[in-house]
Order: sequence, then C-alpha cells, then structure tokens
Amino acid sequence: MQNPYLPYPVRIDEIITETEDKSLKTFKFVFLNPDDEKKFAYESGQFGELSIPGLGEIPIGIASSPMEKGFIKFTVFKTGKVTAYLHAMKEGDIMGVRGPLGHPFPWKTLEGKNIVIIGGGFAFTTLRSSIISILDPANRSKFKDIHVIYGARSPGMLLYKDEVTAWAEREDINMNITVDGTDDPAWKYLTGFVPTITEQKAPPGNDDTYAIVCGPPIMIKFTQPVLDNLGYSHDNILMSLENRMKCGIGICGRCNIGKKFVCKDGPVFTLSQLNQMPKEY
Amino acid sequence: MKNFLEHTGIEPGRLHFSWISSAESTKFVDVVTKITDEVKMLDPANKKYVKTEPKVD
Amino acid sequence: MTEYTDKIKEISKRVLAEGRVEMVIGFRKGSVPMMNQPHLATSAESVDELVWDSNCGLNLANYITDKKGTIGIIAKGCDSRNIVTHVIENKIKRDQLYIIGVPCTGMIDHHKINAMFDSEILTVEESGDQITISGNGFSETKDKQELLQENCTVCTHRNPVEYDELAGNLVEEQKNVDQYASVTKVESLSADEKWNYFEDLLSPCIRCYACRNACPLCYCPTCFVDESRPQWVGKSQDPTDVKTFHLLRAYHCAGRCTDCGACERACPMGIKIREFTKKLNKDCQELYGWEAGLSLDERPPLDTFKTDDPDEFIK
Amino acid sequence: MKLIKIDQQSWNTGIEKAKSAYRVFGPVKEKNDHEFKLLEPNEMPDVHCQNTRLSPKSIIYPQSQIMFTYSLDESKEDCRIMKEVENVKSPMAIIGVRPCDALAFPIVRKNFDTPEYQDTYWIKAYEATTFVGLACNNACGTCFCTSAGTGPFGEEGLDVLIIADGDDLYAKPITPKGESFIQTAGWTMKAEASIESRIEELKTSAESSVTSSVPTDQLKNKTTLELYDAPFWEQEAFSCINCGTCTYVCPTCWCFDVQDETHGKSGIRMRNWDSCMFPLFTNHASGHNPRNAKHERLRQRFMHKLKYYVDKYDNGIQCVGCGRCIRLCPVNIDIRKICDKMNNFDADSCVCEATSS
Repeated sequence: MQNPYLPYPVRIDEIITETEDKSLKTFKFVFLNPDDEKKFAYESGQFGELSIPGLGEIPIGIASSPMEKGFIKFTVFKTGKVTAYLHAMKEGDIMGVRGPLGHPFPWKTLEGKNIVIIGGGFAFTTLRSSIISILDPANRSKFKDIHVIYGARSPGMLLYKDEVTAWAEREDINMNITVDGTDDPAWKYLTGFVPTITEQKAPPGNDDTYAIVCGPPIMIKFTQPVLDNLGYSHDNILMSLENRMKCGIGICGRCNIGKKFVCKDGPVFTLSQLNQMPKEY
Repeated sequence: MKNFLEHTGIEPGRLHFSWISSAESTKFVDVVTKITDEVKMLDPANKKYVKTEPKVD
Repeated sequence: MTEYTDKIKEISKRVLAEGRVEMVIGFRKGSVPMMNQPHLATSAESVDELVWDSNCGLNLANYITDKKGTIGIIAKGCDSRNIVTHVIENKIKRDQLYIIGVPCTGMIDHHKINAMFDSEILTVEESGDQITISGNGFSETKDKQELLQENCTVCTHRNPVEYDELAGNLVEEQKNVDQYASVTKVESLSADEKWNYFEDLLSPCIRCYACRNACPLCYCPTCFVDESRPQWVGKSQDPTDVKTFHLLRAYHCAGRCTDCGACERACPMGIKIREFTKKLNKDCQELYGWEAGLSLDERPPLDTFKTDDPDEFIK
Repeated sequence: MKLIKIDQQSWNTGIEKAKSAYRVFGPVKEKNDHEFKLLEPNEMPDVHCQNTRLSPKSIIYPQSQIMFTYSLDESKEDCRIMKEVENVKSPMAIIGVRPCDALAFPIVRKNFDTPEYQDTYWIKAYEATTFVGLACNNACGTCFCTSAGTGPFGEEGLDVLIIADGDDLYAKPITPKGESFIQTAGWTMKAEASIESRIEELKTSAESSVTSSVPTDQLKNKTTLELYDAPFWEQEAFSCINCGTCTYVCPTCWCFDVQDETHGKSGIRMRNWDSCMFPLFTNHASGHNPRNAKHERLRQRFMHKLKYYVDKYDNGIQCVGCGRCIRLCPVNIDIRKICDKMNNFDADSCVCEATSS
C-alpha cells in the first residue's frame, strides 16, 4: 500500500520572480530520486501539493508541461503562511511535492478541436502548461486552431513574459495578450478586460470549439455571458476551480461541492457540470 | 493574570511583572538578575505548561 | 411555568403585531428531555412554539450579536446582563431591542440529572418546584433546588437587570450564597495539586468549542485558536494546547463573564469550565468590586484605568 | 447459525486471554459516562453500558494522529525528508461495539479506502482490528438504527456479535477474524439448539424498542440543487452555534485537517479531526469562504450525510442512527427532524407557497 500523503523529496533548482511586485515566483523543482519523476507522470491541468516540512502543504497547479523533462515547475502567489515561507526559500533547499493530483483538461476530447484558452492573472499557470504541450511538435497537429486570451492587471504583472511574447510571434497560435490598463507607451499588445477582449477576439462557438477558462471569480463571472453570446455550449466550456484543500485526494472532506471533490473529481469541470452543482466555490 | 495562572497550578515565582522604563537600564539588569536567580532556586521538576514533543508510539 | 409561557407569547405577539420588533428570540421545546432549543419567531404562528421552563439554560444574548433589525428577546437575569455587556461593547444597540424579562428561579442541570440515573431519561416534567424524572422502569420526583445548574445555585441576579417588560413578578434574590466556594476550595490546594486538578478537569475536552460558541462573550470574528498568522495554539489534542485554549478564553472573558453557565451547559463532555471563569470573576470582585453586566453606564474594569487600580502584582 | 455460549467465568477468562494477543478496548465508565478505552489487566468491558458517549471511531482514527516525522537539522542528511509513522504495531480488538457504531466502519471505509487512493493509516488500523459487537436489547429514545441501515442485532461491520440474555452471553462468529478471536478467548461451549428461537425473540423485542425513525426513501429522488436551495436551512440553523460536537461525536464523520508542528529541530506532520461546522474548514487563503454563513455549514453537514453520500454511493445514508448528535447537541438540532424535512421536501409546492404569500 502506497502512502498517498508521503511527498516526493525535491530540491529547488531555480526560483524566477515573475512579476514586478514580486508576489509571484516560479519554482523549478528537481526530484531527489530520479524514479520519482516517472511516478509523477502528469498531464496539463493537474496540480500538486507543495510540502514544506514544518509549515504544511499548499495545492498549486502544475505550470510545467509533461513535454518538459527533468524538472517540474509551479508558480506560486504569496498569500498565506506557507506561500510566504516558500517565497523566502532559496535555490538548493529541500522540500516535498505530492502528486500529480486531480484531473487534467480532457486532452483526448480536445483532440481535433479548436481550443480557446482564456486566462487572467496568476491562474495562467496550468494554461502555460497546456500551451507548451499543445505547441510541442509532437502534439500540435492533434489540434486545430488555438486561440489564447491572456490578461493581467498591467504589463509588469504578466507571467512568463518571454514565453507569451514569443508565442505572439508564432503562426500556429493566435495570442491575444491584454492588460487592464497601462501608461507604458512601449506596450504593443491589447488593453482591456478579458471579457471584452474575448468578445472581440474569440471565435464563435460550435461543436468543434472548446473554451478553457481560468481566472479570478470576477473574470469568470463576466466571461461566461460573453461565451454564451458567442454560442459556446456549456459542455464545451472547461473551468478549473479552487477550494481550500488539505489532502488533495478526496479524503479530508473540505473541498467538496455537492458530491464532487474539487481536488479529486476536479479541479477541471465543464460549465454544464457546474450548473448542476451548488455554488460553493 | 498572575493570580489566574497561579490558580491553575503555575508555581508562584515563575511569572513576574515589572514596570521598567527604557531609560532604567540598571533597574532592568537588577530585576532580571533577581528573577533568574529566584527561578533557578525553584524545582526544575515543576516546570509546567511547556509543550513537549509528542511521542510517536 | 405555563403562566410565564403564556405571558411571553402574549407580549411577543403584541410587539410583533405593533411592529415594535421584527422578530422575537426565545426558546421552543426540544426534542429530547431538558434541551430546549433557541427559536426565532417572526409570526404569531411561530410565537406559539415559544416556551419557558427550567430547561432554558442557554444564553440568548449569544443570538443577537451584530444582528440587524429590531429584536424582541426573552431574557432571564444572566441573559439580561449579557445584553447589557453587548450594548456596552457595541454588539447591539439598546434601541434595537425589546427585552422581555423573565425573573428566573434557576435552570436545571442536564449533566447532573443524566448522571444520577444509569438508564436513559425519557421524560422530565416540572410542576412548581418539583421535577419528575422518568425512564424505562423508574420515575422519581425531586426538588428543583437540588437539580439546579451550579451557577444557578449561587446566582444573585435572578431578576433581569434591564428590561422593557416583565413576563412575571420579580422573584426574591438569593442571599448569603457563597458564590466562590468552588474557587476557594481550589485556592487552598498546593501548586501541584492545582495543576493536577485542572489537568484532570480538561482531560475529556475534545476541542469542539461548544463552550466558546455558546458564550455570548466569544464573538471575535476569528478566535485566537483559529488564527494562522501567527498560529498561537496548536490544533491537536496536546494537553498544553487544550489548556491554552481554555485559559486564554477564560481570560478574554475576565470582567465580562456573568456566570450564565452556558459554556458548561453546552459542553458535550460535561467539563466544569466555569472553574476558570469563576476565579476571574472572584478576582474582579475582590480587586475592583465589579460584577459584569449590571449597568449600561459603567465600563468593565479591564477596559478602564483608574489611578487607584491595584498593582501589587507588579514589582 | 453457530452459536457459542459464554458463562460469566469464561467471559472473564476469555477477555484476559484475548489481552495477550490483542490490544483490547472496551466501554468503561469514567466519571459519569462510558467511553471506550484500552483495558488494563483484569479490567472488564462494561456490557451493561447502553452506549458510550463518544463513538469507537477514535480507536481506528484518533482525533490527533502523527503521520510523519522529520528533522529540520541542516547538518543531517535526512533533513526535511518525511518519514512515515507506523501507526499499527499489534492486533486490536474492540469489545462491546454496538451494531450502529459497527456499521459506521464500512461506511467510513468508503472514504478512506478508494480505488485511487488508500489512506494507509486508517486501513492498517481497521485491518488490524477485530470488532466484537454487542447486540442491543433495549434501544434509547434517540436511537433510529432500524431506519438507518442496521438494527439492534445488526451484524454489518462486526466480526463477532455477542448477545446477552440475562447473565448468559452468546457469541456469534461472523467472519474468520471473529472465529479466531473466539478461539483465542478459548470460548468453545456450543449453545443448545433451543437458544436460537430465544435470540429471535430478543431480536424482535429489541427492534420494537427502537421507537424513532427517519424517512429516507425519497432522498435519492430529490434534486440536489432544489434541496440545497430549500428554504428551511436558515430556520433550522438559527439555533446552531457552529460548534464541532455533532461531527466529533458522530461515528461516520471523517473530515480532518493536516498540520505541521515543530519542536526545536524536529517536526511532525499530523492530522486532527476537523469539522464542517467551523468557518475555517473552507476558508480560502484569499479570505473568500464558500460556506461563510452558518446555515451553509449546517446544510453541508446534512446534505453530505443525507444527499451527497446517498447519490455518490447509492447505498443508504451516511448515518447509522446512533443518536449521539441528538443527545449531545447543545442547542437541540435533531437530525431526525431535518431528515424528515429533506425527505418530504417538495420544491414545487414550496415555490407555490412563496408566490401565493
């Protein structure tokens, strides 16, 4: 019997400060036991529990892609006790990771489809993972058109800036980078809230087009009617939820929404599923 | 506070209050010395209300 | 007790009908013996569920904290003192309230009564100052005085101190009671004996926080035991953490506690939690001549500074 | 039915023998109430205990349980590496488990032992334990086991059922685990054949002593969202003080919190029972709380037991009818009443009422 609460020991290999306010850092972990990397076989959309001995665990979406080998990456927003401590840790420090946890985006279903990825703020992490996976030469031909709408508060708050701007130059992905507002004259991308940009840039909905929406509640609230207007069926809208979690494996009982656990049955749900569930998130 | 803690079984002499201004450095030294001396006189077996490492059995 | 109940219903219906209040908070009969349930009545129909008997030991002031609207509240002596404390601490405005005062002759102790019998108690009936307790194959009648919650036996404020209307005639206050007999007993013990006494007292605690949550004083939005930054107390069954919770909670009630006994009544494990608060009440009385919740015009001693405050503890 | 008769003498010696092979737990009266505890040598389980105040769940699933230990000493090679704590070292036997409490274990098992993840701590403790049940001859007024999937002579979750007829005890082995417990105890006397009809009599009389019940037949047919939006939750929650009593005394409540604690240069990761009644249970780091109001938390508890569980497992309710929450709730919230409201809830007539008034 495998103890599902036992984290794999990892070493912090690299820490990247993502945003100008230093509230978001990306941690690149390397497994101490190389075999553990194989056990940690994941797909984009899943999450892990970052485990800091002495402090506790936090559930964080996996920001790296399974196409990236030798390490896993997590982007962490500094908000509570554990994240604050993690932000103060150094490269080379040892901690733990448990996972992969939850269900990924439904990649089999998404094959052969157009995908519209809509992300706001620091919820872009598993979306980065998804885009890296999709754009990998081994995978790109499996999908039709890829649209991305990614919004941040300001240019300085964009995650993975080098990567997203590089994607904007590519032909095989339609990138729409936007900020809520900026007075930077050098800003060459869009300005406006994500729902507005979605209205302008997203393709109309049909059976062959899926939207993946990850972002703060307010963004989701205003993006949903836009997608309705564009004709997206609720079966074709995928969302990733967050709730307070501890165990991450559907046992400790706190993250349930109705009979579903966000950790084990989610975090990815279709909007049709969510429509049938209490709004406890 | 002192009454209350002592009421619950904290040995008298383990909780002290003093009013010392930041300018009264000698008073601070005197008080701390006096307290530490007094506490050292107490039976270490009576050290209560100290959380110990839980036993794994 | 039926006269109290009738009068409570009559007043409640009137103040609701007159629009004086939007709701009345009282008790309704519980589904198990000795356990009446706090009840919110907003219509004449729901007012008919209100009852008053010797099983109304919870403190209803707990249900008006930060509540909006105009509220009728049934208040025995201790409830009224906690209402006063609430008003002083800005948890409710006096003019939101219509206090229906109930002069109290004490509440019966369900822990004590359950412990008297080996078999389950199925009914507890009350007639004047006699209580009849029955179960499968037994029935006993006892004087209510013998069955009172301990705080009621030493209560000296049975009549409400603040009210808009009374649901019965004022009762005679108990005189010559030794309010702090249990405290004095512990005070005479040695430090070690005291320590062991409280260790034993708290050993059944399961940290359900019923004591805290039944207490009208414990209204902090986040209790110190629930704080995570910093985390003051561990969350396990470690006796040091359990004790820290009880000691600090009691201390937070210093000079505010009315000895209503709701904490003890609510405790599923029957822990005598008042052993802590009583000591602080005694200290407040001895040091400051203070009893909580007697006047709307005076602030509690730990809330005020007087140059003649005792300071023997500072060296 | 293979029944074994145990007289008072061999009961006592049997329990003592069992203690050499098992850690034996049983109900013991302490102060005013019975609780399960590890029996000392020559200490007997009290078979006259109607039921313990707390359920036996803590024997398998302690309120505080250390999961891992680790060092924080940077000079050590295993610094910050979690080491699993072995929580079970020897077989255990719980004597005097009432059938309601016994049924709770297979119910809780559904949570801890899933196809995807196995909670090693719970499963190891559960598997190491022999459940020696005690049939109830007389129910409490708050018992409703017969409508909660079991009964006073229920066997599910038990390895042995002990039936008391006056001073005589009869043991009915249910599983191989139970048979080996009986063997260890040295109970070998076959009961006379006539006893079977006597036991049927006891069983019928015990069942008729269960006077309260909950209706559950319609729970499955209700729509989750309609029940969730039912108007009675706020009324029912009025008296609730959001303490954890109902969840902690409940044999089928399983939620926990994970906490790290450090002592100098060593640390532990532990779990402690948690309660859906506490706001902190679901509070997000951002401060947002999906179940912020007390009626939302009360609703969660009852919806979980009487709707979510029902839908998820299609195998009864997550309640065994022990009545502890009813007896111990400080403010008299009664699951029987709430179950009744849920089972009889009619969203359509409710809408009518709302629109007509």
